[in-house]
Parts: sequence; C-alpha cells; structure tokens
Amino acid sequence: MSILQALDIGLAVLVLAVAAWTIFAREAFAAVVAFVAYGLLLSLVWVRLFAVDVALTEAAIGSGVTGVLLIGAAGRLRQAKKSAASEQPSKPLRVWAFVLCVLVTLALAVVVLSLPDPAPTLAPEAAQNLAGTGLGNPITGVLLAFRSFDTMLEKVVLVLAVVGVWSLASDRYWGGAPGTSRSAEPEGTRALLAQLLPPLGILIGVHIVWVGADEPGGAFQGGAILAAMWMITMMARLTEMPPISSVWLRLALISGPAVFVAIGVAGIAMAGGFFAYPAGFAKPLILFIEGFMTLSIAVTLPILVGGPPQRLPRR
Amino acid sequence: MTDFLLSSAGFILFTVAVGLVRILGGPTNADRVMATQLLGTGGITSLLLVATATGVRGVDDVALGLALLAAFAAIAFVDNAAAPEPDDGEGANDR
Amino acid sequence: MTLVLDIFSIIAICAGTFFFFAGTVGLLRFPDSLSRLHALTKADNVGLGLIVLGLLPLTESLLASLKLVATWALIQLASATTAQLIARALRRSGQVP
Amino acid sequence: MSAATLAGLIGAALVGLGLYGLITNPQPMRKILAFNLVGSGVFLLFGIIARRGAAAGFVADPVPQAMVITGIVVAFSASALAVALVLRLYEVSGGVTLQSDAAEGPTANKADA
Repeated sequence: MSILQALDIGLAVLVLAVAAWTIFAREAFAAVVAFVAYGLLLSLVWVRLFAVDVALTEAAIGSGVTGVLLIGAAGRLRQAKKSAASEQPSKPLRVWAFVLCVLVTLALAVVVLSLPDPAPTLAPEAAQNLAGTGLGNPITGVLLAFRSFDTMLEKVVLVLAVVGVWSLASDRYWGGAPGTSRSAEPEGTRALLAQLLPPLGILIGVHIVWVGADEPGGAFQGGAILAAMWMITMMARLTEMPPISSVWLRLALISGPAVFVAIGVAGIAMAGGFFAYPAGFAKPLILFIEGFMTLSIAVTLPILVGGPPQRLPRR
Repeated sequence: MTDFLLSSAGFILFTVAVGLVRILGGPTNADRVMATQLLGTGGITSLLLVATATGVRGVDDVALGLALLAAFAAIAFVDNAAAPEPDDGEGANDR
Repeated sequence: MTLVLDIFSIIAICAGTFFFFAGTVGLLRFPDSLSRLHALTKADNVGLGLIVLGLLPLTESLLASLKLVATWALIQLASATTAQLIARALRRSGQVP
Repeated sequence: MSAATLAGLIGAALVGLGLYGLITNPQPMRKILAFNLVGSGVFLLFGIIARRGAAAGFVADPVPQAMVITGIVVAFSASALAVALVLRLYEVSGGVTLQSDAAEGPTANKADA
C-alpha cells in the first residue's frame, strides 16, 4: 500500500468520524462546530478527486459561509426549551431507521463498486466544443455555455431563497434592516482583522473569478470569497446590513440572473437560439455575465445569512 | 521527496485529527472552536504538502481561500455563542 | 545546490511537523483553556511558517511562492485575532480567573 | 482501491448517516445538519462519476463537477431558508419543536405584533 493510499484511507475514516459526530453529539453547538470541521475535510477529499473547482466552492460556501450561518443560529437557539422526552423517537423506530440507513448505504456501496468500466463520460464532447467558447477551464464552459440554462435557474433559486427569508419578517420590520443594531463601538481586535483582511481578500476573490476562465476558479468561488469579506466587516461592526428596501441592494441581488436572461434572450436574435452566443463573442459575453454573477453572489450570500429584517425601517 | 511530503502531510493531518476527535467532547465550547482552528491550520498545511507532492493545479488557491476564512468560525462563535447573556432579541428597543 | 535546498526543505518541514505534534499534545494535555490556547497558536504560527519555508524552494513560479507566503500571513492574522477573541470570551464567561 | 472508489464509499456512508440523523433527531437544527450530510454524500457520488469519466486530457468529467458546484450553492440557500424558518418559529413560540400546536401549550398562541 502506497503512502498516498494510506493517506486517503485515513482521510476517509476522519471524514466519517466527524460526520458521525455531527449526528450523534449530545449538544447542538458541538454538532455545528463538527460540521464546520467536516466541510473543511470534505474540501480535502475534493482535492483528492482532482476537482479543485468543487474544493474551492466547498471551502468557501460549504465550510466558511454555512459555518457562520449555523453557528449564529445555534447561538441564538441556546435558550430554546429542550425538546420534550416524548419527541425522542422510540427504540423500535430507531432500530428500524438504523436498518433502513444501513440498507441504503449498502445499496449505494454496491452501485459504487459496480460502476461500468470504461465509465461513460461527456469529457470528449466538452473538450471538442471548448475551443468555440475561447475558455480554458471546461467547468466554466459547462456552467456558462453548455448548460447555462441550469446555472441561470440556480441564480433564480438564490433570489427565491432571499424572497423566502425576507417573507418571514414581522410586518412592522418590513423595509428595515436584518440583524441587531451595530450601535456598539467597533471592538479593536476584530476591527483590525476586518480592516486588514478585505483588501487582500478582495484581491484574491477577483483573482479567482478572473483565472476561472482558464484555471480552477470562477464566479461562484470568487463571489463567495467576496461575500465573506463583506460579512467580516459586518461582524466587526464596521458596516451594517442595508435595509431591505434599499434599491441598490435589490438591483445587486437580481443583476446576475437579469443580465444572464437578457443575454440569453438576445441570443435568439443574434445567434439563432436561446442562450446561444454569437461566434467569436462567446468569451467576452461569458466574462460579462460572470462579472454580474459575482456581484449577485457576493451580495446574496450575506443577505441569506443575515436573515429576515429585525429592525424598524427608518422613516 | 514526494513520499516525504506525503508522509509529513499524513502525520500532521492525523495528529491534528486526533486532537479534534478528542476535544469535540468538550470541556467547553471554546475548546471545541480551538480544535477546529487547529484542524483548519493542519488541513491547510497538509493541502499545501499534498499539492506540492502530486502537482494538482490550482490547489494553492484552495489553501488561500481556506486561510482567508480561517477566523470566521471563531468570530461567529464569540459573537453568538460565547456571550454570557444572549440578546433578548427585542429589535424594537434598538433604536 | 539542489541537494542543499532539498536538505533545507526536509529539515524545515520536519521542524514544522514537530510543532503541529507539540500543539496537539498541548491541546490534549494542558489543564486549562488559556494554556491550551497558547499551545494552539504555536502550531498555527511556527508550524505552518516552517513548512511554508520548506516548500518555498520546491515551488515552480514566483506567483506560487507568493501565494504560499500569503497563506501563511493570513493564518497569522486569523490566529492572532481568534486567540485574542477566544481568550476574552473565556474571561468574560468567568471560566478563567 | 482507487481514491475515487474510496470517496464513493464515503459518499454512500454519508448518505446513510445523514438519513439516520434526519429520521431520529427531533431538533430541527440537527435535522438541517443531517440534511446537509445527505447532500454532500450525494455530491461525492457525483464526484466519483466525474473522476472516473476522466478523458480527453481532462482529469475529470466537467459536467458532473459543474452540477455539484451549482448543487452546493443551492444546498446553501436551502439551509439558509430552513435556518430562518427555525429561528422564526423560536421567536414566535419560544421553542423549536416540530410537534403539533396542541403539545405546545399557551405560548404558541402569543400573537406577533
């Protein structure tokens, strides 16, 4: 057994141990902390699968932004009443659930072990058509050219999630800002971090979007890092969540899907098909869309973490 | 050299992981956050070592991204879970 | 020349690995949260620092070396901040005298 | 066993673990965590299909990878909506139980302004 294999097996055991902890831990907070560690380990697994784009997404969204969301929620729920004993599932139910889950796992494991060889793949098709887009990163090609319709709908899902979260606001807070007031003085340590980190973070975020055309990276990953930078200035009380009635905020939220749809519709006239790019203009158009998508993601993620408005609107 | 880098990566990941699995049990939530922090640094380090050993492109960006977000869990923890008394959440009194 | 650089890398990486080991031992064995915090920051700062130093001669381009150093600098910043914040949170919650 | 097969088996185990947590854990927050485990397990299964489909000079099939990337973002927005619902439930009722209102007691009727 080579060292790399030993490393893989160790990593697998570790991922499963931490995952089991998130399920079986007695305290909710311990489970959430374990989930953050789990996201980090998962991005190592993705690197071992040579899926660096996915590893970047998992690191930024799966571990970073989701971690802040869940830790915040677990902290606010600390005072919640413990669930009643009657809610605990009975022992037979747990046994049945256990048997069911073992069966599901075994079935999936059998499927994994009996996958066809050679594996079916779309890589040759992607490689063949990639030249037409002018891109070097096949994943960006799939996201923004070959399956752009999926990506556009996924941006719409993000907007719908924002609508869903905002709709949970009390009537009196409608039009106000999410989060509690940041009236307290910015505190030194955090303020320092929030002043030093964003300049470098914005540089790295933009770099990741820019190289995404040819190397691992892209609008999702870079946008998530930019979102994290905005979040850290809010966590240090240097900036506040904007009120949800703010026009620029709403424009930024929909700019990604709106530009995407507009260019898709323009494709009918210009290139003879919905979401078709005119020959020779594919790469500039894709970069144009990616720019607005990055903006949308960078604004949407913190808004989703911020939750529904909780302050009275200014009148 | 490759084997050396990989063994170092494995060794670091596992010392850190042993710490994590042991510390997740508590005593305090602060210890749990510290253990996650150590796993983060250890994970980034092994990522850099494995990336150099196997030559997968773009892994340095993953390490950079993880390093940028390293402080997030701890700050969210201090903001929300470590405060002695949670806010009563009455937004109306804020302003 | 390559041999010298390789030996340098190996020594630096071994030293860094040792600090991670020491940090974990400290996290497991020290009696109270503040000393555990002390052990943790050593692994963050010196452990990663030495390993980045050891990897620098093995990088292929200037950009890659810059990214390595930037990763280390970011972890420095994160670890210094979180150590402060966690220590303060511990004191506020009365777990530390 | 290759790294890809191993990752596939991790994915299978994660789906099982998450499903168990989803069924047996009464707390909504823990159900959200469990649901995320199921999701990441499914993503890993996509991941090995991508890795096995390495061809034409690519280290992995880009199509499943792109789907996983959109999947991670959608999973995040679903989690954010679920967390907002749980927090709202807590605000209104003072508890986070998923049982029917009858078991809740009088606090459940506290009107929101």
